[in-house]
Amino acid sequence: MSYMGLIYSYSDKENLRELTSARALAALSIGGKYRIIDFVLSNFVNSGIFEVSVIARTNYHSLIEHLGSGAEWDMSRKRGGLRVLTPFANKEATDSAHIYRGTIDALSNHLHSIKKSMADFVVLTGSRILYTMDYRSMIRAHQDTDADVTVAYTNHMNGTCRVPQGSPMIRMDEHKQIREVEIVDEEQEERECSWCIGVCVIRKTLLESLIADAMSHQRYDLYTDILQKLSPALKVYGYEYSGHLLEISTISTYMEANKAMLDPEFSAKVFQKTVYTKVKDSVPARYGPECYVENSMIADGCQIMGTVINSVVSRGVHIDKGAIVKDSIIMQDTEIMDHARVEHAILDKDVIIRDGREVIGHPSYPIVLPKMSIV
Amino acid sequence: MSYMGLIYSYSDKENLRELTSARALAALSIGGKYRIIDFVLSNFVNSGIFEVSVIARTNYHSLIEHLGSGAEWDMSRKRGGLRVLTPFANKEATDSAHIYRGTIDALSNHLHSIKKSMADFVVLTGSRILYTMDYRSMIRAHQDTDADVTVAYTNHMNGTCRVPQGSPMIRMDEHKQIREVEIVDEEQEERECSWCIGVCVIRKTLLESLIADAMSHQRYDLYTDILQKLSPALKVYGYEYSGHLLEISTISTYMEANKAMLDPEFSAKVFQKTVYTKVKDSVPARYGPECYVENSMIADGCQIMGTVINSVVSRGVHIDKGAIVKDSIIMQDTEIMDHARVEHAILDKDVIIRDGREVIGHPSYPIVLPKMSIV
Amino acid sequence: MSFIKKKDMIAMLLAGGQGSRLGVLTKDVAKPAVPFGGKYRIIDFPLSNCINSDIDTIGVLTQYQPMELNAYIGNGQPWDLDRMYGGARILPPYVRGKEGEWYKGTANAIYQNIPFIEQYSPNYVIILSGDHVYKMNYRWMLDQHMKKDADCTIAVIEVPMEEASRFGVMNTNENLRITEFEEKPAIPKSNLASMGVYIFNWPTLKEYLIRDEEDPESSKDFGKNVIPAMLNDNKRLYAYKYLGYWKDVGTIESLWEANMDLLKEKVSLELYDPRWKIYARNGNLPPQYIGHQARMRESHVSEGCSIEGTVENSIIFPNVTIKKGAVVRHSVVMSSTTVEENAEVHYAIIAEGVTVGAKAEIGANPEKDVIPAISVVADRVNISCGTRIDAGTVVDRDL
Amino acid sequence: MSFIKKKDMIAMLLAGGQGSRLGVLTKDVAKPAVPFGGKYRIIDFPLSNCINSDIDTIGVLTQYQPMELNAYIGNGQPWDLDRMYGGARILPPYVRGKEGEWYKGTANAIYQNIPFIEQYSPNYVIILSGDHVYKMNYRWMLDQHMKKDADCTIAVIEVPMEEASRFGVMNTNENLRITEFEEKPAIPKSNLASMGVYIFNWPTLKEYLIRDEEDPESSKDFGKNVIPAMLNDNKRLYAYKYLGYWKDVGTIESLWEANMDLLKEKVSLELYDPRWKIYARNGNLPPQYIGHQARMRESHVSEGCSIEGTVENSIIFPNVTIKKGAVVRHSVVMSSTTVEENAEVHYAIIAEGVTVGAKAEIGANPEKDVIPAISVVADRVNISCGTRIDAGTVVDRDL
Repeated sequence: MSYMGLIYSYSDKENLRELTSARALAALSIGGKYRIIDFVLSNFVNSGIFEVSVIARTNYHSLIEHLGSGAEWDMSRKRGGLRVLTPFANKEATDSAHIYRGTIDALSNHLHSIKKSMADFVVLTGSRILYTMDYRSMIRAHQDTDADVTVAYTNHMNGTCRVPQGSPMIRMDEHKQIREVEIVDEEQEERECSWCIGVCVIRKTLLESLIADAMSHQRYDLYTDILQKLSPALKVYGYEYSGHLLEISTISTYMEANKAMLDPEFSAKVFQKTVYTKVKDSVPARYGPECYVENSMIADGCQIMGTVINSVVSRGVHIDKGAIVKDSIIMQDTEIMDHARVEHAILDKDVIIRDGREVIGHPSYPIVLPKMSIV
Repeated sequence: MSYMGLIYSYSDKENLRELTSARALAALSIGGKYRIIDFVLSNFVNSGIFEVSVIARTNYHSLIEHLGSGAEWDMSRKRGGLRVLTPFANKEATDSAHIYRGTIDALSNHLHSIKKSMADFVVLTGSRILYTMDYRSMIRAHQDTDADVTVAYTNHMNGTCRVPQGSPMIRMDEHKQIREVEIVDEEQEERECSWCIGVCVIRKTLLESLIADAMSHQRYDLYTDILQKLSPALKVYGYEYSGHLLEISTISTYMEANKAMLDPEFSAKVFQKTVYTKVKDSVPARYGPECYVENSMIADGCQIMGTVINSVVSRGVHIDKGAIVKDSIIMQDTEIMDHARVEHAILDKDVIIRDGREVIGHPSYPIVLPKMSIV
Repeated sequence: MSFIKKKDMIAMLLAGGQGSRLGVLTKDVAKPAVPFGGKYRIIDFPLSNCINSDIDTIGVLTQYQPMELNAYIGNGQPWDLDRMYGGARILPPYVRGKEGEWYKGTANAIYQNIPFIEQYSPNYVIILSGDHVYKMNYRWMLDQHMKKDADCTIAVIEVPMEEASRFGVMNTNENLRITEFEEKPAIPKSNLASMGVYIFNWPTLKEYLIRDEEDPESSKDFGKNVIPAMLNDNKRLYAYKYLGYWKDVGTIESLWEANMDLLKEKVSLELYDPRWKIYARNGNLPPQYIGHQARMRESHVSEGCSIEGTVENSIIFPNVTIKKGAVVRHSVVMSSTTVEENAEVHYAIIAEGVTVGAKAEIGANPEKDVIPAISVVADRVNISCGTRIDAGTVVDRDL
Repeated sequence: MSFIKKKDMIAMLLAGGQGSRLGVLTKDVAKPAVPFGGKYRIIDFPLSNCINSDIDTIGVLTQYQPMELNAYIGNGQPWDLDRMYGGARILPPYVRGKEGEWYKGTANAIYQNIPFIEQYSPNYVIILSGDHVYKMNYRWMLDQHMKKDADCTIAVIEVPMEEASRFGVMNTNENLRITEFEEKPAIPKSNLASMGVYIFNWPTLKEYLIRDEEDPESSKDFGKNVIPAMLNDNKRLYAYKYLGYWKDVGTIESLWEANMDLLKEKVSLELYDPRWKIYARNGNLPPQYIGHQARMRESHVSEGCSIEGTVENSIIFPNVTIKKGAVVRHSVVMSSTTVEENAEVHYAIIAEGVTVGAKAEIGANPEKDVIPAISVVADRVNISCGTRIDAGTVVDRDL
């Protein structure tokens, strides 16, 4: 038995403002040294699955740049390995967000490539909800129940009963066969509710025929058009995931997700298995004679001369003397110069905050500074 | 001193009908087991240049697929290595051929990536004209003359005086400094004429400023807008290339180029240095009990049961019993079934010619069957 | 901080064999590096079997003439074994403590590399040899091993009863449990011959290796010492019946035969299987060129060849030149050899880089179906124009 | 058919050193594998120098405890040395002919690997050792070598005259041509000390290696035999003056000092240079977490660390945990070590995987600018709660 992974590198359900206007969601920085896709890819690596295709939609430059040859995930291979599937140029799309009419349409665009794989089963996952899963257990459950499709669900979000917007809620019978799928577009609090985290397992040949079939019936979305409408005809089973979750669809959930990693207990869960990312060969972080650092994550290559509190600081960031960074996310190679002040802000890559300048947001509405901004 | 290569994977001056409608020129099969880009890339490998960016325009799927991680060219590297530069999605292009307004516009689209490189010099090359060159000699000439730009030219095409259409013709002074550039859009016979083969060397910092400058003056093409117009201001020198050439811009020149390789003497020149390509791990070619093969190139993985004369047969092709293939190019994994007949034809990948069918073109107008055709 | 990851099963490939029965063909290379089948070397088979069986960590134990193998395996990339963790790793013997120790036997070779194996803390270790040509899914063997809850599983192949005495023979009960192991028995009780492929539970094997090492009487060999010791202790040893093609290409005749087997209409060893590719290091050569007067018959020809003469029932390796009027029949011609005009080669193995001069004749060209003794020409030998070499002759210097 | 390509210059890295003056730190690893600078090992320096100097083929000669180095170097990918042709290749000694031979000296080590070098038919071979911390562009040295039309160029560094007698000393004329080479002279005539970095024209070196091997009197050493023999024959030997930072981290004190050098305001060995990165194998750890009560001062801290205590003037390797109230000052703490609550570590080198129990005290905390003797705690030692360890003590077992 062999398996392949398919990762959607984008989500229709995110609004991350400037952060994803020029990059795919999956290429967004998180946790100081990672990109979102690192967590998903590492799930595959740690499950022994080394054949993964990443479905790109638009603005996949930084994604391609980050993934490179796939060597960092040990996926630079002749058999299988990592590949990015870019949309065919002749797609008749007017605006870029509608290049694919749905998750299934995206697959149909790459049917040829999917067919060429020798894998028996496909693990499909999104990149808006992050989790740590050994897909082998899920595949085993899939085989044990002899299901057509197995969908991962959870009953709670890190102990809360928040259901992220657009997450399909499901009702199952006592054998965990899914009887009903409901999709609610807004975020909600829902007690005793099972909702899908965006992972499913399916036999590749079945996926191929579902795609062909769906396209001829103009069904473009996996959850709404196939699982919801066809669940009576197909044997769709649920597979419970009860671990931690990180959901990234808005600026505030993005901020939350980063801050969650500052909790050593939560962080231990997130990093219980190795998370691989692109190696930058930076030097260890350097702390100066007058720095002050409290409850923060600091990545390699940083120079901390000033103060950092409750923040996540990515690789190669310089925080100069007297500068203060609080409750913020600072992305790669950004420089906060002497006595500058940054609070409740998200600073994208290569931003420069000049001497003494202040960038201060509000907890409820963090300021976002796009790539290469100079303040 | 370090160097980087930039390869244009397309040409505005080609008309290869169905052969390049769904793939970049650089991804076109040639010589039985190669793609055009293999020859250009191998020039870089053999010149010890392992940092190469390939500029893609449209339909770059097969190119990306072929290049993979770059490992086959030993370019799967952390420092430098091979990368494909795809156009940014937000280019305001109406039709795909006009994504870039010229060779310089294409570079400006990727200026950020060019700037990031640590190379001192850039070697720019197209993929419509193939040659075997050690770029190090050209770079040495460039440094010796203290030129701003050095352009490779030739005085003859494999001994003939054909000048391929659109090739800039140049006039130089006695020091080889270029004084005039003339571009003629049609192919012509021209005695004692020096014309450019599409290769130039330039200091990276100069290239960067030329790009910035050109864009603000709406100069989009390297030869017409920069070298032609600025040659009085810049020190542009010629560098003579006197080796073999293969030019591929029409179906008939494509046919010629393939057939040229059947001449052992010419072929020895083409393969004097190793040409690297994607390894397919196919088995040796198998010859059956009743085959007849004459003056043909046969790639690995072929099964030859029938007759092959004056043809180039790519990897994994089956030519069944009694089938006859004459004066043709047969691409990868195509099958010519029992007693079928193929003459003066170009059969793309995965074509099937059924039992006894005939596909017969004329020397002056070879038939082209697109990918996956079934006759 | 460890830079190594746990692996379920790793392979240890004994590639130290001198292959002395191959004579001049193994003068400068170990047996696993001997070329086979037009583009392969013998070691390509176990290496490809491993990667196709999803075993990505292989210790290659070399001893005799390791440089050629070392260069051939290189970074492992051709077999997809260039892995961040694991991959193919050459393991020559090394200095421990004050004095060096060479591998004393197959078991000692593994014993010396216990630290290498321990790095991956595998549950299972599969021991392979680099001497045989076969395609085998080691995972299926592991499945049986796990199902039987075995301590050790030994792959066996049924051989004709009369030949069984040349092999290590397993006597099993009806459940395939091994009751007795006899090394080359005079009167074999079974026809299940060991293929030299063993799966062990690593903790058990480790224990026996250490114990065997301490025994001064032991010859430190799996077949002679470790397996009998385990049987003696009533450990659970099972045979795994392999049904495919398997050939020990240990002699000139068997090497020639195995090559000829590939040419048969009904091929017993199918190399053309996209799901089970046999990988090999590639020489980056252009496609072969078949000239104006060539005559090709039932042959396999590799890249970079230039054929102007006649090739019949032969296996031609890469970069071979066969000139006008030359004839090659029922032969194996290895890389970069040139057969000059009007030379003839019949029933021969011609090694790499040989020149067969014009009008030279090698071997006999008998009536059909009579196979004469095989002639052999060693690496880089020049046979001058018009020389005649009889059938069965081994040429190891210029003539 | 050869699978190897010609290379202009290849490197041979002598990584066999036991580094016995480093005591417990080299009990289980060779000196080149000793950790340095927060995330590196000593061997990262010559390896990174090579790749940054565009030398992509490196034979790494191991002897003593090669497994750790073997696992660390792996496929060479972290140094961009996972090449189809060339790359980093571990070269332990191997069997030739009937009996095995171990490396008898530095020259013999290269002699035994002549076939490896010959595969690449290089014009030049650079001999390096895995014992020093420095950044050097070997191309510049090659440029001088070529300009001087030298047979051999030896990199030298100026040392204080009074220390010169500890080194191999070059006496040169005004053109840098070496007139005399003295190994540890009592009264040195020059202060140009050999760095153990040699560039040779390969054909010349090969000739001398073969000649040296045949000399039963020779101790098969570059400094003692090969260089003097070449000088004797009036070959063209030149010194190449290296002006940067170079440190033999061969003792506990020098290792500690070299680490502390990195913390100086004006750093003598700048590791942060995007054009000359020092590469190292990466442990895939998350960023470091600095807790609520941490106090950080003039220190370098690596990935995966969790710091809740005080860290001053120290180099902290990956995955180190420093708990509440603990204090680490003027120390080097290697990977995966834990310093429990309220423990104190002063002027110490703590090796990998150590546990310093709560309230334990290691080393002295003297007045400023007085450097006490450095304490050392060996790999995986547990120091129990409240234990006091005096300055300069070496702890190699649980206390």
